[in-house]
Amino acid sequence: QDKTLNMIVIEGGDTTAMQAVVDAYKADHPGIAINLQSYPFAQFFQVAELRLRSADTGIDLVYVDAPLLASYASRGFLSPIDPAISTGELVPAAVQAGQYDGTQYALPINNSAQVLYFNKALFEAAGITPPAGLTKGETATQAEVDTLASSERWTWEQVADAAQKLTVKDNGRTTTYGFTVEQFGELYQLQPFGESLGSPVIGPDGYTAKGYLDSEAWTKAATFWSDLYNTWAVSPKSLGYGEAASLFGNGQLAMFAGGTWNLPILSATDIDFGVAPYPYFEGGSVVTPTGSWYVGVNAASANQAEAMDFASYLTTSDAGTKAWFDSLQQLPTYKPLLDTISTSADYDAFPQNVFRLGVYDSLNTAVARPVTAAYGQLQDAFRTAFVDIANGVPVADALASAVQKFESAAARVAQ
Amino acid sequence: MTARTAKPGKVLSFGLKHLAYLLIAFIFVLPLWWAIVSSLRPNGAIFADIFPFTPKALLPTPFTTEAYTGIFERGFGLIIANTMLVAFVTMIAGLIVNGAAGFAFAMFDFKGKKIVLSAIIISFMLPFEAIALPLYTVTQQLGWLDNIAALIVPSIANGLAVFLFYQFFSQVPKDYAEAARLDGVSWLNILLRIYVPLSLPTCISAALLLFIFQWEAFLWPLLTMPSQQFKVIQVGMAAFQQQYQTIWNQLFAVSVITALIPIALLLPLQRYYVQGLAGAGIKG
Amino acid sequence: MSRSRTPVLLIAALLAPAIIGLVVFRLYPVALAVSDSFFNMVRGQQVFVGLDNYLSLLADQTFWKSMQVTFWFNLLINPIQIALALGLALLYVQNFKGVTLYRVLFLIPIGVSLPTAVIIWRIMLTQDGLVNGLIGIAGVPAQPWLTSESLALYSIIAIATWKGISYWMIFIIGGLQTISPEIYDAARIDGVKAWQRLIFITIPLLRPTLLFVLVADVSINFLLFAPIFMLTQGGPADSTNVLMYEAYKSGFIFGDMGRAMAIIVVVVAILLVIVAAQFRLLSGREARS
Amino acid sequence: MASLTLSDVRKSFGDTDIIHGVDLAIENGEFAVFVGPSGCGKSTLLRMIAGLETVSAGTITIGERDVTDLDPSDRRVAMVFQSYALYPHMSVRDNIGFGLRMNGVPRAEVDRKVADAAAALHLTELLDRKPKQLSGGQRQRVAIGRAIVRQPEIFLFDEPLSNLDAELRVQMRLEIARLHADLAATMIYVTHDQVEAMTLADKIVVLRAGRVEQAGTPLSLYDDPANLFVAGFIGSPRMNFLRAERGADGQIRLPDHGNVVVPLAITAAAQQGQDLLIGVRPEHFGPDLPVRLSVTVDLVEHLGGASYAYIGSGSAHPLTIEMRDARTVGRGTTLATGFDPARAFLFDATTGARVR
Amino acid sequence: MASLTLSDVRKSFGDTDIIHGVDLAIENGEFAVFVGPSGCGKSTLLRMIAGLETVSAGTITIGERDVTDLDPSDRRVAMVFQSYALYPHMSVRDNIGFGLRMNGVPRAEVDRKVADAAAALHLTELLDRKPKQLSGGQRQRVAIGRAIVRQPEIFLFDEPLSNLDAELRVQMRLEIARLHADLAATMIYVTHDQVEAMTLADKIVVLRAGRVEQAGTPLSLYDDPANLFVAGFIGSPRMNFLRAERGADGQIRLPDHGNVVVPLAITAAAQQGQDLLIGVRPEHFGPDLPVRLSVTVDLVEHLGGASYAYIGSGSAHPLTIEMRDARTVGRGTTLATGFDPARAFLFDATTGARVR
Ligand SMILES: Nc1ncnc2c1ncn2[C@@H]1O[C@H](COP(=O)(O)OP(=O)(O)OP(=O)(O)O)[C@@H](O)[C@H]1O
Ligand SMILES: Nc1ncnc2c1ncn2[C@@H]1O[C@H](COP(=O)(O)OP(=O)(O)OP(=O)(O)O)[C@@H](O)[C@H]1O
Ligand SMILES: [Mg+2]
Ligand SMILES: [Mg+2]
Repeated sequence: QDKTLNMIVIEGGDTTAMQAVVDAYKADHPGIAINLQSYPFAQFFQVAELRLRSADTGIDLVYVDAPLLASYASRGFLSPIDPAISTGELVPAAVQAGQYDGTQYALPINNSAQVLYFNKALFEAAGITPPAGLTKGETATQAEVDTLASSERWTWEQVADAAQKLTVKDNGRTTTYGFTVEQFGELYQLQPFGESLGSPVIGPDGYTAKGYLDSEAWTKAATFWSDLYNTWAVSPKSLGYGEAASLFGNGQLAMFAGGTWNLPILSATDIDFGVAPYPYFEGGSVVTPTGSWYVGVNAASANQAEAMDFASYLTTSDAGTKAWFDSLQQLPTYKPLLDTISTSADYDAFPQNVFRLGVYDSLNTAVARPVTAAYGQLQDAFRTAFVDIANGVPVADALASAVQKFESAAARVAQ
Repeated sequence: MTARTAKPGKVLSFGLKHLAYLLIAFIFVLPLWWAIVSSLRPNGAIFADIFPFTPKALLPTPFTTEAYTGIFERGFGLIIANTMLVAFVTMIAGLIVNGAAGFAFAMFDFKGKKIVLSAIIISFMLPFEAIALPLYTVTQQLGWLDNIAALIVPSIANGLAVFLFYQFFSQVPKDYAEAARLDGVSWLNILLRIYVPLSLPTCISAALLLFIFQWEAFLWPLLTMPSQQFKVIQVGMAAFQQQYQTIWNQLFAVSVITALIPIALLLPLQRYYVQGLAGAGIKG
Repeated sequence: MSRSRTPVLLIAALLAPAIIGLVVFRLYPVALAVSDSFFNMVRGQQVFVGLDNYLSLLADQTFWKSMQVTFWFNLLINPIQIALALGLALLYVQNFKGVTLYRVLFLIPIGVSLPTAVIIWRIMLTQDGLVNGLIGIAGVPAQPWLTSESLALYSIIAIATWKGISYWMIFIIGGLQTISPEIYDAARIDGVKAWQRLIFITIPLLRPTLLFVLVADVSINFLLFAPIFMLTQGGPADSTNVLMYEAYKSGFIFGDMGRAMAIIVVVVAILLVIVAAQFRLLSGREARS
Repeated sequence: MASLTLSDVRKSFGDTDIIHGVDLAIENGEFAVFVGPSGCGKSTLLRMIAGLETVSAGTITIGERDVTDLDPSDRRVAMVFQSYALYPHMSVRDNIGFGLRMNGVPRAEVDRKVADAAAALHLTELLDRKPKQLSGGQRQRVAIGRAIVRQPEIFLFDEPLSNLDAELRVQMRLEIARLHADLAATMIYVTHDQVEAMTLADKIVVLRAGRVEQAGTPLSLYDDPANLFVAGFIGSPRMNFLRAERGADGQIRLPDHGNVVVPLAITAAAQQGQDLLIGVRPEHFGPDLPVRLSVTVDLVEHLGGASYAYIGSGSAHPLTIEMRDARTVGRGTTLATGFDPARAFLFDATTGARVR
Repeated sequence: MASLTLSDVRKSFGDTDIIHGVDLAIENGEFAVFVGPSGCGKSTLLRMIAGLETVSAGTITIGERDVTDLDPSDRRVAMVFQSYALYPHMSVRDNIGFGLRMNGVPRAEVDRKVADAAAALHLTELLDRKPKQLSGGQRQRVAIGRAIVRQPEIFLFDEPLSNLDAELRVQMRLEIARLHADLAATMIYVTHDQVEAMTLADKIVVLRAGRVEQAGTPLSLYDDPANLFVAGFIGSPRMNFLRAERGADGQIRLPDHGNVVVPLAITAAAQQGQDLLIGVRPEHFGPDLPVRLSVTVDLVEHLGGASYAYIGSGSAHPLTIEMRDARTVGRGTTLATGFDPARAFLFDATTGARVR
């Protein structure tokens, strides 16, 4: 019998890619129609929250951001994933991030990787050597990329040093910024700062921040962050989403740490840029951001089996993952596909070879975001603290306040 | 206050007056001007002259109308038409429903009037976010999801508009209604043919209130139109701010169009604001 | 008309659509929402907790800090908006050559939607943005409009005011029409100066209109948080964290509807007290000859 | 056209009684004028007849129909408001035809009736104007036109001319008189204006504090007022009242005027020491009349033909004396004048009752 | 108190000339009354004197000061508006004292002046009321009080009594006269009311279409109008105009009245066939007067003392005749009446000029 499944997804490229998967799926499953309900990124979470909370049967499949999984699962919004679905071919860290309380609630669709973009011309103009990285016109095998990532990775100290030299001021106004991060103050982007220095953001129980977020490691990381804005003044304050890439594309920004998703946009500009691995702190360990989108099944859905089947197709089948990857060009979690990236000659050239950097990081240095039902609270407290720090609030105050806020809010979830 | 014709000595104050008006107008216009300029630039060049600011930021260089062609290729024409439909239907239905209620409150004394009126006034002091979820459930139960009824019907009754009509209908001299009563005119016609024409500025204000409410509606259409077949402007605009990048010039192009439409609709009505009718039929 | 023989059916018919609409789409949902404030979500289960959510607010530092911000914000923004809207309305109704153009320009912010206005102003207010560029021409150093604890709230007030006053102006113009010009003539002959005419004549006579604008504006501003959400997310250092945003965060970001609704109930209760006071002060002894 | 009967009609606003039982019969085709001091309930009574106010007690009958509880629109009455209450946004044509159109009268017929009414009221030229483009008198005529077209059984006028200037008032007064003659309709008219009351009325109804003091033809009220109140109220300038005493000899004297004797024949029982007032109208003073007075003029107003001398202004019993061709009289003139006792009225100063 | 001089004062609104060069001198302490048909520019002229309208050309001098371009507040004039323009939200006390307080007069002094003015105008009891709690006459007095306290050099009144009923109008007229006598202030008063103009004015200024037609004392205008317009305008009821012809014999005859001869001595050159009008005031008709007419009465109004007979209503030259004690006259009565040629005026029917 004919069935229609509804899936909420994010508007834009993700919807296009999902549509490609849906089209492929439909060819094999004529009885099932899948209807995508897309929402703008900025409102997706709010709408999803409202609709899931109202036990809306109009949603079968849910596009889930990794860190929200625990929150959704803990409130019973998602059905446990059918154990019959094999996750053996997926990157284990990604599979794990789909679990809450030992149960699998969602399957990873793709992964993310962060890199350091740099403007070669600006480095040249400033007379400094850019970091080792992948650049236009050069090719790189997976082995070469592995070497680059394991031994030629810049430290944040090097970044700061270069950024100061790259920053150009005219009449007290900055005309060229040395460095910025793409996601200003976001946990996803900055988590490696503290973790590189040895401390996770919160404790393993998911509700304790004291001793973690205000640890020495995080204090040092936050001080570095503060210096970027307040001491060295190499970074622009309060950039919105996408504005770092715009600045970089205008040649007004020498370096920024951002996702691989910026490649198509930046390749379309005439900036001559290179891509280096995500930096780490000197003396610390190499840690990179990871984690992206998952698919889950709405617990209120009347079409559990069909929804599970599509989720499985999307994440664990050759055809499904390929359709997704071909359309969106995001780092996969499906190992056969990762192998293709590593080995296929299609990925030798820049900027395709940047994915190989992602492959290395996702297998070696990636640290998933903390799993906690209070992730929203954590993210908010964290962002508030780091934005405040950038705006000049003393590091210790900001961190202490973040700890207090997170713990009191998390306590309400933990009770 | 009477208009005074300019005398030589008054040229200075005349100039000062224009200067003051210009300054205020400048503050009002600047953001929109900047949006217009930005909408006429290629997406990549939006921030070119802004960080740091140079006067060139206020000129559309390099110039392109690609944003405008772009938004219409994306089907923004339809989205604007959708929004107009929703806004106009809400406006007209809202004028009728709220006008009738305001009229009843202004015209009659009845038991419980104060309480009902207070409840209505209170109803607009409720944050929409607080009721979004239960309201969504109500809409769902009515089976209105993905139906434009969900966009329109809940927004028709508006406590603010009732209050507005009540305030102004109360100021219309009672004599008109009494004269019409003696003439055997029905209450409906008294409302439509006497009170409404006499309170035109108020009706326009109320229409504007209802129109703008829908014109700016965002969260609600987003929730109740899950299949996104029928999009309204604010929802369509949000799509320009994507996960990984923002299409600035198109965003501004749409902003400019959405800003100019209500103003264009309001312009011909401006004259009702500077010529009052009140009391013109009374006394010698 | 004071008639005991009130046409009950007619009144019912006139009121029914509005009342049904408001009950079904406002009051009933709000009752449901308020009931949320007596529950908490624990391990996926709604648990009745009575007044716990309210009681825990009492000891909640964030809540009290946010309450302060809310009051300060409203204490500033409402008088400012109404004063400026009134001023603008007075400019609007002046009659001189060329005023029509200005009148059109005064209407512009009405059309610019709030999200758009916020986006534009955020970009204009950045450290190296247009506003700092302009004041730089005047020799004023660049200001961290939205990123400093001392300025952020005022910048938000400025943006909301820019967006709001044209709208309120429209209502005030309607009220100005009802004042007889002869009263101004009388005052001019009496030697009453322009500002005195404004304070002692225009404002008292605008009372019914001002009541409407004040009640509507205060309600809207008390519940306003969209620009804060889009611009500062309550920061820096909670300096813009109004109660509605705190509630929004609790409810939509943290999924803690119990706390969110408890806060909103408190906000609406405060708002009702304020509005009731305004009614008491401004209506009743309505003066009109 | 129909008669109107009020039987013990009462009205209270909340606890305040405004109309205390009015009984009144107005004949078919009669022109009744309500006069009385401000706040005495004239408008309230009129509005009760129109149905704009409810009746607290009593009945109102129009022709044979008891209309006490009828809706205004069903009473077949028309009212002209003091404020005119013309619809400011409608042209004169629409103002006049509005009621008809709203009652479903066909367009063509409305047009015809409006044209007729406009012709009768000399409004034809003005049909396309808005009220604010009209002068006061023209507005007044439009208000009347609006009443006429409906061919009501009773016309109600609430001080229709009070906002007009003197010249126009005279004109409009004549037009209303002509209208009454032409339509032969029952009309009830509220006014403060003596001249209007005297010239228009078939019957004047004098009200005081919600009660009828006297009702009758204008000249009967002028010539034979029932009491001090009516005497003072009817006639303009108002009647002069001179303090009078009845001496031990039964003679009536004016203590303020040298105790001059007023030879009046009174049938009422003598009460010595009773405070009396003698009423004499300003126009009934003249030289060479039996009761002679000598007064000093405070102020004179010369209107050209007539002149008014004011005497004892500010005192409890001032006098106003009308004179013809008396240009020479001025402030300070000592005037020898007098009145005819046959034209004087005697009142009890305490109760206000006429003493005959 | 000061004199006022207007020299060739003109006013245009846009392209429309409203006042076409008015020259006028009003003496210190004089009471000047502006009369004229509606729209002739009376209010405009008054407002120009007050400074509420700008002057397009010419100069206005108060005392020795040229005030043409001065702000209203600096002219030391006070104005009473037809609508009173009381501040509706202020008590009587505040209404009267507002101007003083706004000009920095100390509280105590304001209170004293307000109390004085209130006492003079019998407003003391009402000081705490709001305007809408006052009757028309009381509002009027408050408006006057507001003018008085400022001790202006010139008082301006724009139809101050036109919203009052007849009785009150008489009262207030007397109060204004008294006020003028007490203050000896220069006053300019606009009215439509004949009686007000005649009784209050030291000087009446008759305006027509923005020009002064004649200015002079009330009785000089009444007795000796310069032209047809002034003759028709001054006096109430208005003067009757009878069609007249000068025959070949130089005699003036009334063709509408059996060619009766009117023996008038005219010095003006004889123009045969010239269309003439003879003006006779209603109050100057009477039996037994030299020129005898026999007319049929259309309508009579009996006011008690006086009666007015209307003759030939609707014709080009209707007559109004005032009668005393003429109760017997009614519609259709044939009236033998007449007038004294010494009291008649002769006008050129075409130009309106007086023919002497
Ligand atoms: N709606 C009302 N509520 C309470 N009292 C009222 C109302 N209408 C009129 N009155 C009172 O009833 C009395 C009579 O009022 P009404 O208007 O009939 O007087 P009036 O004779 O027409 O006076 P005027 O000559 O001033 O028009 C007044 O004392 C008035 O205050
Ligand atoms: N502000 C104005 N703009 C244009 N025309 C005006 C203005 N004010 C007055 N007028 C015109 O000037 C003429 C004289 O007006 P004004 O008010 O002085 O007449 P008035 O003699 O006072 O008449 P009324 O007796 O009716 O009060 C009228 O024709 C009027 O239409
Ligand atoms: Mg009345
Ligand atoms: Mg005038």
